[in-house]
Amino acid sequence: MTVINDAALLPSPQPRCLIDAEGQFSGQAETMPSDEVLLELHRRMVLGRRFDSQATALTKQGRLAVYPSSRGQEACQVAAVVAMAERDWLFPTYRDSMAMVSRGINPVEVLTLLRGDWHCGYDPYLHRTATQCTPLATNTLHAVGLAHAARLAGEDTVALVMLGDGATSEGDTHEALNIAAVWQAPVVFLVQNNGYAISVPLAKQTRAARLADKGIGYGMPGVLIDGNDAAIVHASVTEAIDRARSGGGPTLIEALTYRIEAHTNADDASRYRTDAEVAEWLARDPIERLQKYLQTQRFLDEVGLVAVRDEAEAKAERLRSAMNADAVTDPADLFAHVYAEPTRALRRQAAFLADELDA
Amino acid sequence: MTVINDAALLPSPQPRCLIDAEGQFSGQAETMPSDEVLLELHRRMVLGRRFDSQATALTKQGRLAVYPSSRGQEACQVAAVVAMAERDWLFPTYRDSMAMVSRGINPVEVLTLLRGDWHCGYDPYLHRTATQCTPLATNTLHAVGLAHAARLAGEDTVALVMLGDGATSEGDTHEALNIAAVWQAPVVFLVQNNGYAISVPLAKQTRAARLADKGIGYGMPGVLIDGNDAAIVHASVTEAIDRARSGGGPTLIEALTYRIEAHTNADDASRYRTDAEVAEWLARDPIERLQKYLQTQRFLDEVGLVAVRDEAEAKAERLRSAMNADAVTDPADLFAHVYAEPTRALRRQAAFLADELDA
Amino acid sequence: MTAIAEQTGTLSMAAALNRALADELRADQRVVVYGEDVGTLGGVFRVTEGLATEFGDRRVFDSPLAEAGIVGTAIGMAMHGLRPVVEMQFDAFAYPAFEQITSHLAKLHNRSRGMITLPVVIRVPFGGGIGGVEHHCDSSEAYWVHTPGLRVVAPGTASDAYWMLRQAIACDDPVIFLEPKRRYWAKEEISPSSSADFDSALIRRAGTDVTLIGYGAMIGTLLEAAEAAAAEGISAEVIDLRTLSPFDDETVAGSVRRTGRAVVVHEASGFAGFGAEVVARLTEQCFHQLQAPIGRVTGFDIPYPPPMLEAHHLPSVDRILDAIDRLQFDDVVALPAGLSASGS
Amino acid sequence: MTAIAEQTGTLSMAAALNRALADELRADQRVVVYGEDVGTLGGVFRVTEGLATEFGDRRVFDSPLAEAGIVGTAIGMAMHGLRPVVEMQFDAFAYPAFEQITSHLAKLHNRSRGMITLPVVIRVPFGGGIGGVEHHCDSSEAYWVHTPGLRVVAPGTASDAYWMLRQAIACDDPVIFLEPKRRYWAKEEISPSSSADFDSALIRRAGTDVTLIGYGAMIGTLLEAAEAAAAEGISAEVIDLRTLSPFDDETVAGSVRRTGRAVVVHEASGFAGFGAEVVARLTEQCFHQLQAPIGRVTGFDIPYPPPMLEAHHLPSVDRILDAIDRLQFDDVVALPAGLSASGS
Ligand SMILES: Cc1ncc(C[n+]2csc(CCOP(=O)(O)OP(=O)(O)O)c2C)c(N)n1
Ligand SMILES: Cc1ncc(C[n+]2csc(CCOP(=O)(O)OP(=O)(O)O)c2C)c(N)n1
Ligand SMILES: [Mg+2]
Ligand SMILES: [Mg+2]
Repeated sequence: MTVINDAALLPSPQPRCLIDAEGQFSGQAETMPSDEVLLELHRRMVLGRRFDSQATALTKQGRLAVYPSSRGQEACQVAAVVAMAERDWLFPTYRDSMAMVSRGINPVEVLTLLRGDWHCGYDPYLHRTATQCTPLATNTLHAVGLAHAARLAGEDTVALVMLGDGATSEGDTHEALNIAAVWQAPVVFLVQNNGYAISVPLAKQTRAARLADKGIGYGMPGVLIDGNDAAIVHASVTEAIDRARSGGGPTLIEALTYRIEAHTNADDASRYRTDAEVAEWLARDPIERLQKYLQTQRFLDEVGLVAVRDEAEAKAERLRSAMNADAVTDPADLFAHVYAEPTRALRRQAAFLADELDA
Repeated sequence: MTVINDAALLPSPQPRCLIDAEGQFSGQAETMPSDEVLLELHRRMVLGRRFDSQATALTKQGRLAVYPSSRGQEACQVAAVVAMAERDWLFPTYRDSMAMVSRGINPVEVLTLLRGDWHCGYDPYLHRTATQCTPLATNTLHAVGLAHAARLAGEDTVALVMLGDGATSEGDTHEALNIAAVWQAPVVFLVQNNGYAISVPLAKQTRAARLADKGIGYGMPGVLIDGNDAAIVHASVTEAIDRARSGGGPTLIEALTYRIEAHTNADDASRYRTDAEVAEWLARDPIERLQKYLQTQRFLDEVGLVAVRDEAEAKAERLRSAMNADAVTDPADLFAHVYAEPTRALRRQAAFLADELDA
Repeated sequence: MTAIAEQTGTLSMAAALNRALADELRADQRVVVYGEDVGTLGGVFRVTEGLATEFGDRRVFDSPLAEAGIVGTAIGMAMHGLRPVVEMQFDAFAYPAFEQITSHLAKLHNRSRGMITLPVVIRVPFGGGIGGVEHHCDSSEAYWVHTPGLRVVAPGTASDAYWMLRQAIACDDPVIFLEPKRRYWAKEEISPSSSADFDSALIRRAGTDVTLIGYGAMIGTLLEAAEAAAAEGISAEVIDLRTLSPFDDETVAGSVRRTGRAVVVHEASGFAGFGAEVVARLTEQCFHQLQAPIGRVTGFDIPYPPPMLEAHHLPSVDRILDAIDRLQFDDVVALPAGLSASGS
Repeated sequence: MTAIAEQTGTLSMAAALNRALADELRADQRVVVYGEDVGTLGGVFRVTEGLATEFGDRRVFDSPLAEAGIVGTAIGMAMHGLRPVVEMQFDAFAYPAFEQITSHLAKLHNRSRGMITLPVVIRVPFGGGIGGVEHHCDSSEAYWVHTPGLRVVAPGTASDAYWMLRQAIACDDPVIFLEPKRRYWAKEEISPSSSADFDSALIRRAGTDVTLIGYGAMIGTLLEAAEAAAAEGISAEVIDLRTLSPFDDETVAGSVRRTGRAVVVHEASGFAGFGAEVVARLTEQCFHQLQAPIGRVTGFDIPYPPPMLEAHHLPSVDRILDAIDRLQFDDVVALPAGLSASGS
């Protein structure tokens, strides 16, 4: 076991940041992503937010069983995905629809779980994206196992797993961080600390000054960043992925952000937080700030902006019409894939249901 | 939530120590326990070790189903108990027999679980000592709950829970540390890091430079001590208990020690560790070093030493004869306390067995 | 344990549970209520609404997000004399607490020769039928009933929800309290006193030809089925088990001995589900009065379906009627191998 | 899958399992073996002895002490094409992994519409009879069999242990592989090929009057009981289930239809134990051939007893014979209410 320089594992006391809420550059130039990347981050965040508002609208129209919006968390979800290579694996939660859309998964397939026609709408292998995880923190262990297996196979694949601040309280998160560190598995743990677990604020979730302080206890670097700054998210995730890829082991990243909407459409956020608090965070909007920066730097002009917005509208329109068509479901799916080969009992049960439906 | 000064939560890079392996004083005078306490620690360690060797002998004679020796860990087990007040609660594991004997529990009752006549031989409330815990790390949560309840009741009771280095890898330990910190529960987590979880060395258990580094991630002080120095164990546990009692919240203490015997009588330690390693640790013997110190300080003379050894022999003799009498068991106990009131089904089952035994 | 005036009148099951918690918090200082989102929010189903405000955050509070932690700390609190009532937000989210529940909560009273008593109530919103996505609609009772030391109960009406929750909190045994989610909003009359003691099943409708046995959300379905059967000239007795463990043999076997026929119904998968125990013990006890093998109408042996398909999975009035029809009222023929009501 | 020469001959069950792991590690590069103490130590029961040395610590290794972690990472490894064989050191220590097993390992293949396949084998030394202290002797099969998506198997002989473990590793479904601890050291002949396919129960002894049904460590007890029954003039057929889920209705119901009588035996508590499902489905399938209610001989409905008392808990030859006697061979009388073989 190589000796570890402890100090290096502690996060910066203040969140690392490259572009502040005013859209001003603030940080070290060398870690700044390229202009192309910044433009792409902006574009995908605009697309992501439009997708998100469309999904919320569809919920109101009863087209989705439930939708956990991630409005406000665009920087985390988009920049993390942009920093990943195609061969890397993403382990998202129910909250991470924007990340998945940004990963290139068909928006309708992203919403399948939430529309309720099946538990997963896409091919995890096609997009190297695991099924959306609902049992909190459980996917952290899957990410560690997959990353370790990839390493054993001699691949340089990295797994990035997303989890929330609340999920860090679960035992599985602890076991995943510990095992990843012991095995030096190529995993990046990205905690989107949006301040709440449904109604429970961070102060009731942890006593630690920062969640990234947990890294040192596993012998892994803990990194604290401004989760509404797409530039620093991209830079830190890239850094962590590079380290993991080159055999440097896992990293714990805590990204400070905020969920602008309620936990889901079924939740009433006014019961546990103030409008003033929401307003504060609206002022730190991840898209606004990057846009300001790109405009002052003259990387983005009105034409470019309009183009992005039009693209977002067009995609939202396609999603709307796709989702307005009723989902096609097949009761036979219930029995298929419970086992690799349906058992006799399941074949009988499938036949029983088929008869019932014919009758 | 009061702001936390992070640095203060990190342990010293080197284990704190008051009396080194050569029996020399090394540390800050002000934290040194009184001479009386040191003498008592020495006495109880001698008694504890003799109890332990007696239990091992009884196992060889088939009087115990299994025995996990804690020889070598006397300083941790005895000093922690001496530092506790009577009103405090101890949450031991299967490994902590010496701590329990030191707590005043009848040695025969301590061994009931391991002899196999019942799961617990003593009254937990009489000694404010929970049942010996076998499912690793699960007792950490019980300690947090009990301590929090005591605090809610306005008592100043503190709970001290013992766990091993291996148990720190379990999710329950994480949840207990986190909840204790959030609730500021009066709990002391004493990790007896004896270097192994059965055959698995610490390096395969954690990547952290020290287990005490986990404290900061919960916003709780992490303390690293020489677990073979009864003086520092007493001093640090006293400090942690005082902090907890006065509302200062929980503490994580990592005590570096070593298990001289195999994991249990059923284990063959030669499969996973060298005699040289054992010899190294024998040279850091917790009793030897304190004895040397007390003798050079003239607190302990030959007479006192002989007195302690005689007491130990006498107690061992009593234990031997008590354990040589066959245990009395009653099959009716099987049904007695499954529920507060036996159910009809259990009464039928008890009757069924009674009939069978009469037949 | 007496009801206070306002308890009479109609309440939704969620409101009845809320009332029961309030009454116990008021009646017994040792009661504490905690879990995820039960404090400020009042629970995702609003069952704990207003309790934190009324009783303060030392008695009703939000815990960190850790189910093993919630149950494990409840064990410690109970060791110190409190009577914790904790919530697992949905069935499947009780699974992280499985070790604490089976190895400690269920066994510690026995392991300590009765010296430690753990009056802990674990509230679990259970079952489906609400269009919930995966992991939100499990029926986990089979896991708990097989664990000695636990009491497992499931109210089927708002009135039972009120009275049984109070009985559960007053009980010195650990209780898994299964709340049928889809009944949360159904308004019903709350009776001024408990319909039965905590250990008893209840005959919800008297009948002579067949005994329909269920619990929780199935009670409504069974009563509908009995109504429909009556129209077909079959008199069905409906038994609400209320307590799954311990099991009320007297009431249930008594009914089956009279009717000679029975159908057991639950949402959970049939294979090794609780219905198997009901069939097995009733067959042992009533074999010579049985005119036909006891039928089972259960969920299929599959993971709980997505919202759009769950209707196919859940026991329906029609399936229950079909199961009754298969009870050989006309003439005696053997069932084809391995074809029970659910085809399991 | 073919046996290599040395496999024939007598081996203890532990050695047979060790051989099976070695042969699969050799035959399939995708197989990895890990868990607590399985590497350097070779497992507390020595089942993995020598494997780390032979196959290297990239394929056979010690994991940190975390059962949810072991199963959770196995799921991830399987997603990447490996075939992990993990060990839970004792039954009760699989409970921390309960959520990973029920919510993911069992369901992910279905949830992903078959796109994710999880060929994970979880080895669990199960049952008692070895004088183990609390938590070391549980029989947890009832928890697993009720979970759709899992296969649950339990060999009763060293030869089946060898062949079934190889079949389990080759199987694309997740398998809970229950190893009867107390048979670990019994030496038996390893047959040169598997006695039956992975989905089948086996008639261990042919008989005509009654069918004795069991699995794991009970097989030895059942064969003894059959021998003793023969002395009393009763011809007992002994069925070794081998696979608990899926269940082999054809073999078992076939036997019971012939004999008209049956006794199901397991160590686990009777209430809602696996025996209940066996009784229920056999009664459904063989009702009109049954001469008496199917008996159950099981552990009592109590936490597993301490070593000095476990003998009272475990099914014995005498209890099985008594249960056979209660099957009304002479004349037909009803059982007193709620009195099954174990009195449960
Ligand atoms: C094991 C488990 N327990 C409880 C829940 C119910 N639940 C769903 S989301 C949620 C809050 C999660 O908060 P956080 O981890 O911060 O993620 P966020 O929703 O804020 O993105 C809870 C308690 C769950 N899904 N899984
Ligand atoms: C949940 C759980 N998993 C596995 C075991 C089996 N087991 C008993 S002791 C032990 C090693 C514990 O090591 P450590 O925590 O360092 O304590 P030590 O024995 O060294 O005192 C293991 C794996 C257990 N008792 N509980
Ligand atoms: Mg959150
Ligand atoms: Mg250790």
